[in-house]
Amino acid sequence: MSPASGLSRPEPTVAAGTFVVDVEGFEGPLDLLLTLARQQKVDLKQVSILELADQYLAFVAKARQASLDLAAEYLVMAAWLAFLKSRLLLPEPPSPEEPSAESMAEALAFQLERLESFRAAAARLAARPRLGREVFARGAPEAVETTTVSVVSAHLGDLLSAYAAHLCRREPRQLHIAPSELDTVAAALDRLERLLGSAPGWEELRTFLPPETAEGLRRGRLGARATLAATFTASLELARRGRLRLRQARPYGPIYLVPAPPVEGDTS
Amino acid sequence: MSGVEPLHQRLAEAILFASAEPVPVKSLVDRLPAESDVTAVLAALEAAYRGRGVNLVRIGDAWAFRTAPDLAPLLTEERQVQRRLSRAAMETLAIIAYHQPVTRAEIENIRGVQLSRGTLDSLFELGWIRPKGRRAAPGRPVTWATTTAFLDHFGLAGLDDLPGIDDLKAAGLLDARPAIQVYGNAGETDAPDGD
Amino acid sequence: MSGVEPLHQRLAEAILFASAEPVPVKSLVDRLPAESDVTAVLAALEAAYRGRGVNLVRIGDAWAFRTAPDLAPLLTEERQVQRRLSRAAMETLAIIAYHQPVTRAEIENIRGVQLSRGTLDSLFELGWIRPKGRRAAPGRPVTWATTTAFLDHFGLAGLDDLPGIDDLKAAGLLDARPAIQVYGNAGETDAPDGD
Repeated sequence: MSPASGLSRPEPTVAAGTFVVDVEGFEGPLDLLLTLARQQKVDLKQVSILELADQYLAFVAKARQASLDLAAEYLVMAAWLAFLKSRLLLPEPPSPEEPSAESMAEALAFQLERLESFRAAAARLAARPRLGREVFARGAPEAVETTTVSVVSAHLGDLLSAYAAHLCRREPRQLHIAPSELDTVAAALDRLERLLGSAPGWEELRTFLPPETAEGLRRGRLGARATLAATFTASLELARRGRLRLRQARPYGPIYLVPAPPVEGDTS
Repeated sequence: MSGVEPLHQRLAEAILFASAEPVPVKSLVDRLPAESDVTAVLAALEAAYRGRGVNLVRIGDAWAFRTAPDLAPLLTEERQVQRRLSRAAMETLAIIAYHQPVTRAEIENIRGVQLSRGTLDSLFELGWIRPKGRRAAPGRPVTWATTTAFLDHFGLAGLDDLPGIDDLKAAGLLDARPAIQVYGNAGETDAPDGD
Repeated sequence: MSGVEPLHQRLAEAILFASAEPVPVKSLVDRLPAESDVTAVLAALEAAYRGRGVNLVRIGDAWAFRTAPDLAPLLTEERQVQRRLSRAAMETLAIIAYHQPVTRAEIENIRGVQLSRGTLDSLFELGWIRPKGRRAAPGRPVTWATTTAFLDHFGLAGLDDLPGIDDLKAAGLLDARPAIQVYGNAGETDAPDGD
């Protein structure tokens, strides 16, 4: 029902012939109605709605005569008032869905009174001593100094672990490092020399590893990998001593070794 | 100055005096020594400054020192240049103040005209109104209410202090009554108040 | 308040209150009614605010209200910030706790590193350590011990409550396994299972 074009509300002031319609001062049809009602010079409660409807319709008629482009909301109100007027003049049996003409008139009167009251309230509010105009706040507010107090959060657990960490770092000085369980090159040399005698020809390096190493290698165990590395280092050492020969077909390929024929003068 | 501990009163005086903004009672309670009776301190201070050039005034749940309103004509030099509020904006502000919480549609219904685009925005930017919640009605429209800054600006101790509010209430003008259905959204007017 | 005209005093009070800057006497002379005795007004105001939470103070040729200086410590707002103690400070504190009384040089010797400048200071400021006496050694160095506040903070009834080294071991805090074994075991568990 409300005019969809809320974007522009024309507020024309147009002089047409001798009749001047000034809509500029009005804030919508209710405001216009209120002004007209005040012209009745009676208490708003006693205002004649019928008379008011006539005045409004006459106003709108004059405005249209003057080819004034009235906002749609004024015309909607005019239509509603014309309807109200007809209902007030020609009472029909009330239908259960529609409000009676009297209650419609009453609602309009209430709205006018309410609008006027809020107008008055707004005026009284505007007349109050205002901050920065009549009443003033402290001109030189003093900033409250904020001090930041840092609160240290530490628990006994923190203290103990700090001490424990300190003890741990200190301990290696007195600590006897446990013998490593990793295979050494010396052990690998012993093992390789021992096994080499039984090798009939070229054998892969892996066959000289202890039996449990294969499983360890498959699992990626450090001990097994250390044994493999030690055995390889031992094979290089024995090759250097001329005790065996090594062969590898391609990079990363399997390494084969074969006992070298004994050399004259080798005592070991 | 009654039986209020002088140090507490001096401290409250200094805190209130140091601030240009109203100081919430809660903040005073936090900042005064635990044993102090903040209500008594405020009452003693208010009495001490009554009739002076500067008064201690209540603004909602807060207190502030403000120059005495009767000195206004003599204090012109401090006057700040203020944008004049349009009649529409002032009326809208009054409707929100007296009728809060209130939706945009309800304001439009009371004024019988659509709110122009910037009206609520400008009141909001002034810090005088704030969205308060949503109405339990179709579309769940936002409701508006006034702020402490509004009370401060108009020198009101609280909403009860709004001029003529008792008369408006007594006349039933703040009741949600069926209004004429000329304008849209009128249905919202009938929705129960309170969020 | 002497024979000063009350309105003049109220007006001066309001002007001084509302001004952003200290108000020069000359400016007060200009703004108070011609017949007013500005000197007497200022003297009366100054006296009225003496000993209060706010004082009227002279700043050169101008006057301004200022909160009373003695209230400054009470007007500051404390904001607490949680802070963690550095690892070095915590370890130093632990060493003092376990080895007290102990000198700075001894702490450095025990930790195997020099103490950075602020470590003892910060522990002292926290109230957790105190100088206990002097070591009968060349230079008579100060010895440090923990305080009651230290015991309170860490919830200890006394120094005897500090867990012993055996307790630390039992709690698993002293893991003295050689690093290589730790590594070896880790290698085993972390390795992907065989195909």
